[in-house]
Amino acid sequence: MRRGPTLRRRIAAGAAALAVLALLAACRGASDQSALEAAGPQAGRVERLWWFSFWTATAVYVLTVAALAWAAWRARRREREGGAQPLEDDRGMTRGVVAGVAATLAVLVVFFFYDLAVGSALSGPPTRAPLTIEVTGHQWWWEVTYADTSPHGRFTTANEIHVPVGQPVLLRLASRDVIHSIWVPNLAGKKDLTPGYTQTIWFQADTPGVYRGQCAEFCGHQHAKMGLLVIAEPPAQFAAWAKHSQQPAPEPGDSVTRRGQEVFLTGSCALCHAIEGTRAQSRAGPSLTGIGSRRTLGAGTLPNTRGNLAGWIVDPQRIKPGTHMPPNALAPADLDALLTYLESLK
Amino acid sequence: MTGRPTLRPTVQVLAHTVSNGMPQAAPRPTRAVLDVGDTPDVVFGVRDIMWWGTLGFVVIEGFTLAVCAVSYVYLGQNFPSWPPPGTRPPSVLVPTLHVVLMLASLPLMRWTSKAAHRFDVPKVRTGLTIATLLAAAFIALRTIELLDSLNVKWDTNAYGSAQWLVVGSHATLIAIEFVEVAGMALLFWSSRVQLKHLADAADIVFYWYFMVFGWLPLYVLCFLAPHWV
Amino acid sequence: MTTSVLTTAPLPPDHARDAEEVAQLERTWRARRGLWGWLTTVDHKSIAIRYVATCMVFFLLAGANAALMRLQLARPENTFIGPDRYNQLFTVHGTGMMFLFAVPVMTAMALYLVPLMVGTRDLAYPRLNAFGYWVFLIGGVFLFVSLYLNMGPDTGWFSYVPLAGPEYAPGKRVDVWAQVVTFTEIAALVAAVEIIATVLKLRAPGMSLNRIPLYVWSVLVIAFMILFAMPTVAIASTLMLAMDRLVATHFFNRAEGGDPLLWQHLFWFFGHPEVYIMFIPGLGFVSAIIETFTGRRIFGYPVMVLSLFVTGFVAFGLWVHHMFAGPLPQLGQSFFTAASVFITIPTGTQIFCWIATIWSGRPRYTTAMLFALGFIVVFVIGGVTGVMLASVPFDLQVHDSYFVVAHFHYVILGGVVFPLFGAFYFWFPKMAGRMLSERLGKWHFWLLFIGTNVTFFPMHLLGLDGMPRRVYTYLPERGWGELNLLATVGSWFIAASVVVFLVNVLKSARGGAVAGANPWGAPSLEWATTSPPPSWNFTHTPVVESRSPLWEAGPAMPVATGLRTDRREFLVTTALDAIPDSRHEVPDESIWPLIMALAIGVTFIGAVFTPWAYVAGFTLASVAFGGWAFPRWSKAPPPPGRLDSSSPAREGA
Amino acid sequence: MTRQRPHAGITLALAAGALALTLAACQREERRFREAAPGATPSGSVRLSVLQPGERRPTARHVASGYDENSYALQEGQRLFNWYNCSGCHANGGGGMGPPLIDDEWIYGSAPENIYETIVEGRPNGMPSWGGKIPSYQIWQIAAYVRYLGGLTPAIANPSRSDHMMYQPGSTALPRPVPTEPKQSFRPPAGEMP
Repeated sequence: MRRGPTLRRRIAAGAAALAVLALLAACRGASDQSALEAAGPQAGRVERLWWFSFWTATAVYVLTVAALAWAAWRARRREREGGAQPLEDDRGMTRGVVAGVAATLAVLVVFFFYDLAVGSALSGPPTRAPLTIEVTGHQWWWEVTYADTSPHGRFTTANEIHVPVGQPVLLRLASRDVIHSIWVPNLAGKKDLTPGYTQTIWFQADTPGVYRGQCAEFCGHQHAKMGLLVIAEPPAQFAAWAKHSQQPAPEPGDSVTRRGQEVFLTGSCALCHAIEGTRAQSRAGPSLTGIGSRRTLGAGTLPNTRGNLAGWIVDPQRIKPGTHMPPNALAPADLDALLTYLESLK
Repeated sequence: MTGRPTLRPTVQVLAHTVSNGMPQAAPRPTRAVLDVGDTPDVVFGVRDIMWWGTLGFVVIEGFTLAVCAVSYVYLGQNFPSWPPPGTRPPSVLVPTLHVVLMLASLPLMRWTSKAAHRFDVPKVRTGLTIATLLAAAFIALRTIELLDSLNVKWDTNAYGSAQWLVVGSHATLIAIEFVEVAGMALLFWSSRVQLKHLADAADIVFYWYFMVFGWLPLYVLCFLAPHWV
Repeated sequence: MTTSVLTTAPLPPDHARDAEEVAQLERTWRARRGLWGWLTTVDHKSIAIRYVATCMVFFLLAGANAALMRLQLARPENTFIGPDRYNQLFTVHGTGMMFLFAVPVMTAMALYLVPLMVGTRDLAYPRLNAFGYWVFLIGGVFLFVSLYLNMGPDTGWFSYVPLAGPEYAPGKRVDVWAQVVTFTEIAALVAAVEIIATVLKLRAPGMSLNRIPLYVWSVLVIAFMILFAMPTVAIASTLMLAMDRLVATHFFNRAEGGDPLLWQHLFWFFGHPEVYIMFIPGLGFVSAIIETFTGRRIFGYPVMVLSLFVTGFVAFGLWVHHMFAGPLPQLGQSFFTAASVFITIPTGTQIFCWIATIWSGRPRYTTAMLFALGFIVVFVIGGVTGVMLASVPFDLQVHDSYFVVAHFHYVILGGVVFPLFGAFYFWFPKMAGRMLSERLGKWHFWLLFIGTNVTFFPMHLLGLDGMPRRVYTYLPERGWGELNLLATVGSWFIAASVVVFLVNVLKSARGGAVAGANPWGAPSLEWATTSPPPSWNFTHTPVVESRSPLWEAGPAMPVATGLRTDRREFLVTTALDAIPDSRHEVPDESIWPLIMALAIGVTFIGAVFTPWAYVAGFTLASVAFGGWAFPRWSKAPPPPGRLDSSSPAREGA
Repeated sequence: MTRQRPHAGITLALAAGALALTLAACQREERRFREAAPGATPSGSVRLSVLQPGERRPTARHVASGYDENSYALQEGQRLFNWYNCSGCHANGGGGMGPPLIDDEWIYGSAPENIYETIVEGRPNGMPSWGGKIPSYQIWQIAAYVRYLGGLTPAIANPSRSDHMMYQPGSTALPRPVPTEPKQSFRPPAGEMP
């Protein structure tokens, strides 16, 4: 009598759980920011570790719940068969519990040593002189400096890290203000950028592509919109990009562009932003050298289009409330010229 | 919440059954098997429930001081020298005097505690009164230590902050002990003192020991170690 | 196990003598009526019920924060709540749930249950207990009032410096956080001292260590943990963070030799054990419930007790696994990994013992039992993801992502909320004298069970797909919209389940079936007295002869006589074997604990604004201490000479 | 129970206190990200010279700024003071090429409007005009911070120390001279203003 509804309920619950799992499988996020779409050896090792843990954990979980269900079912059957009183402790129960604990221990030991193996494989870069990039966290953007080449070949960009495919890259992490954490899940785990400390993290991208990362340590108002892109490109393409990035910004070619540069240098912009080759050298905000060729604006927030750039300049507080960039009430002609100038900075 | 009339059972069961898992409506009848009327009602030390409370707070405060000391050492690792260049090391004269006075107070406190165990109220009264004066002297000495002997302010650098943290935390112990000793001395001068207060007086002595012995390593850490490192 | 069902009448008690004694106890222990009585009571039961109710109010408020956050996250680029408000919401949600709900509700339940379960009249220090409650209340109200004044802390429940330091967190918001922590730490420490002294010294005669109920063991373990965990965060918040902000000390200023990592060490040295402090009592609830509803003792009692202690001990060796992404030497990390992995063993052992108990018992599926089983089903998911997070490489991938959010909500809902609700269904009859509705209870359970899984399971996947924690919004092209919407829908189930529970409580408190002394046929001592118990708990102190006294004592409970009834008095026994040792006079009602708490309130709320509050507060507290500790005028002064030398007290050697 | 009046009195007092607290807290703790700043808004056109051309801008006088009591504004002012390199001349308030700001000497007045005007218009002997470069709400924030440096803002909203080396021992730790009546020792005649 009482068994029917319970059983039906259980079947319904099981079906619901399956449906939920199926739904989950269908609702995956974008693949360019996922730990389950590894694009390099670091994330790849961790992904394999994850799948190992996932299946082990699933097995452990299913077995535990099954044991619980079995115990309840056994107790009920014994009761139906006339066992009016609970059983006394016996050796069988002790054996069962000991077996369970031993199995748990065995699984944990295997997991522990597998984990240590993965950890030591990831602990240091395989080459002595990997490409070194300094990444400095700011509220709420990333300063990226390529330090590896000759002293005058040092250059700074923001919110985009270009790396050559198939080559280990070492990031030197620092922070200018609060603690941030860099996390590009397709490539590697995260590391904190702690003020007063320098940490390093290394990774390697094996597949060309654009991978997105985000700040993972709560850092204030715009923690949610502190993204960055890692652009993995073939070595030749990367070398060309680096060579181009070492050059100062091109001089304005026409009158509109020139007017735009004047607006930039005499208005608010130059108080915070730098453009190499001009007298704008402030480091308060991201360097805008090469802004025209960047893919995003506002630290991975908007696609870099002329319209978005205009919207960002005029009212960044609507897009990232609390960001340190103030609104700029520019006359339409000035804004237009400024946009043209910025877009020319390829 | 007064004694309730017997509640009606709601589940149809045999009242007062003793089988496992059977509901029972009314408390079971009782049979007396033990008489505790002849146990004492004033006891000392581990037998005294108040002593356990004191012990609890001694553990909490002792651990607090230990964590402060660990933080002090942790911050010390950030400096090439301790105290950092440009900061004078603490002077040791007053702190040493303080420590000597603290140690000298111990026989008196032991005497007070023994008097309490012997239910000797006048002696406990004397002991507590002298202890109050001593605690007041400790407060004065600690004030001089903080303001003068340390030779550093809390906002000068992390060294100064750490010094104030450790010395200041222990200062709150002295302040608390002063309030307790003074209150207890007042009580012993008043007509309302009861037998059980002798056990409380003994507990205060216990806390006093903690205050003194807890300070010794911190004294070495804060006032002597900066001269050695 | 005794199986005899005696049909003969029990030994005839001496009714006349008992009635007289009860009348005398009533005169001595009677609680005063009215507002004054409410403010001055020291009865552990009324204070604990108040405590639990207060915690549940904070649970509702912090839960409302969560519901608002879920609404904001239901779709990408939602503009329902901006970052400033959102940051306050999640900070107060975390702070409220951890400091004002999960830990205090567990200690509050213990403050109700422990004296009853060990068979004594009250907690060891009744006035201190009242003080602890008032301090807690002031701190909790302060937090939520601050939130509604737009002064709510906004740097996360972990308040990492430098973000929470003076330069990056302007105003008084973080100061509020630091002082709220202080209030709750004081309350928790007070409760811990109460529990330790009560369990060690006030157990009923005969309740030797091997007869202590598992639940009492579990709260004893967390009481010891509180002693060593809470001071650490109190130092970090009150003596360092608040001082950095208020008087410009340099504990966390790297430029002057301070260290932001010091904060992380101190915070997590507290923060990790905190998780175990929350859920170890949950294990105790589950043991008590399973024991009662399978009708047999928990299998493997010594192993269960050992597991609790091992868990409590190892919990202090895990804190660094919250800092794997930080600048730490690699060397020590595998130690913390090992500790984090193998702490699973004791909890796993307990789960296996429960399964064995069910296997060999006669399970009755009441609502309380459902919650106990739901605990296993939900909690184990949090447990296995917890093992994964112990791995440094994997943790670095999902640390501070929604995977972790999913993990610890499974742990906390599974390990705290499910057992807690189970405990409510189990002990509500004792507290209120009436049963909760089982029908509504089952609705409550299933809604909560579905809600928990629908809300938090998708978050695992969101975390693996790169969604970080503590974000007020996310971009549409991230593809996180559907799963977030699903989670939001799940949160409505949880909200509905809580509403059902509230309705159940309100309805049943008035109209529920009358419970009787022991409606579940449970084995432990709290069921040996009436429901609700009188303010003196037991007319005669029970004497314990086995681990499940109500199942094995026979038709009449063995009791001890001889406690005075003309003054408040309880029996003190030895710590190991619970042999009667002395009688202790218990203080009666007093307003001074409240005044003392107000003095503490003035101190720490004032200290948000000025350091002089400490001076003023210490003075006020000293006065309150005097009022608290001084005997009343009304007490007749002792006869002269009574105190002198010739001792009337019977002192042992 | 019998004493209704005291209860009512206490309730009233509590309510009044809570209200006052509410207002104070809201004003102090609000984070205003986008706002039309009070007073003059610099014109939309970018000026291509440091010098102020043409007619005077509308003054900001008689506008209550509301920034002085707001801790977020003070903190933002502190940040901008460094970002816009005010320290270059005023050296964290201590003075250098420009006048010190932590004393109670105010050449052009200490009211928020005066400071605002000084920043927008510039002053002879080196203080450039920042109007048209810095948005007006940020100027108000800087003005509030400058007033903090001079000890004119309410202590409850003031920023505490920064995470750098200390320029002066603990900004909030030690009592600082708080001028009750700001002196206006020297004010150039209007004609001298550029």
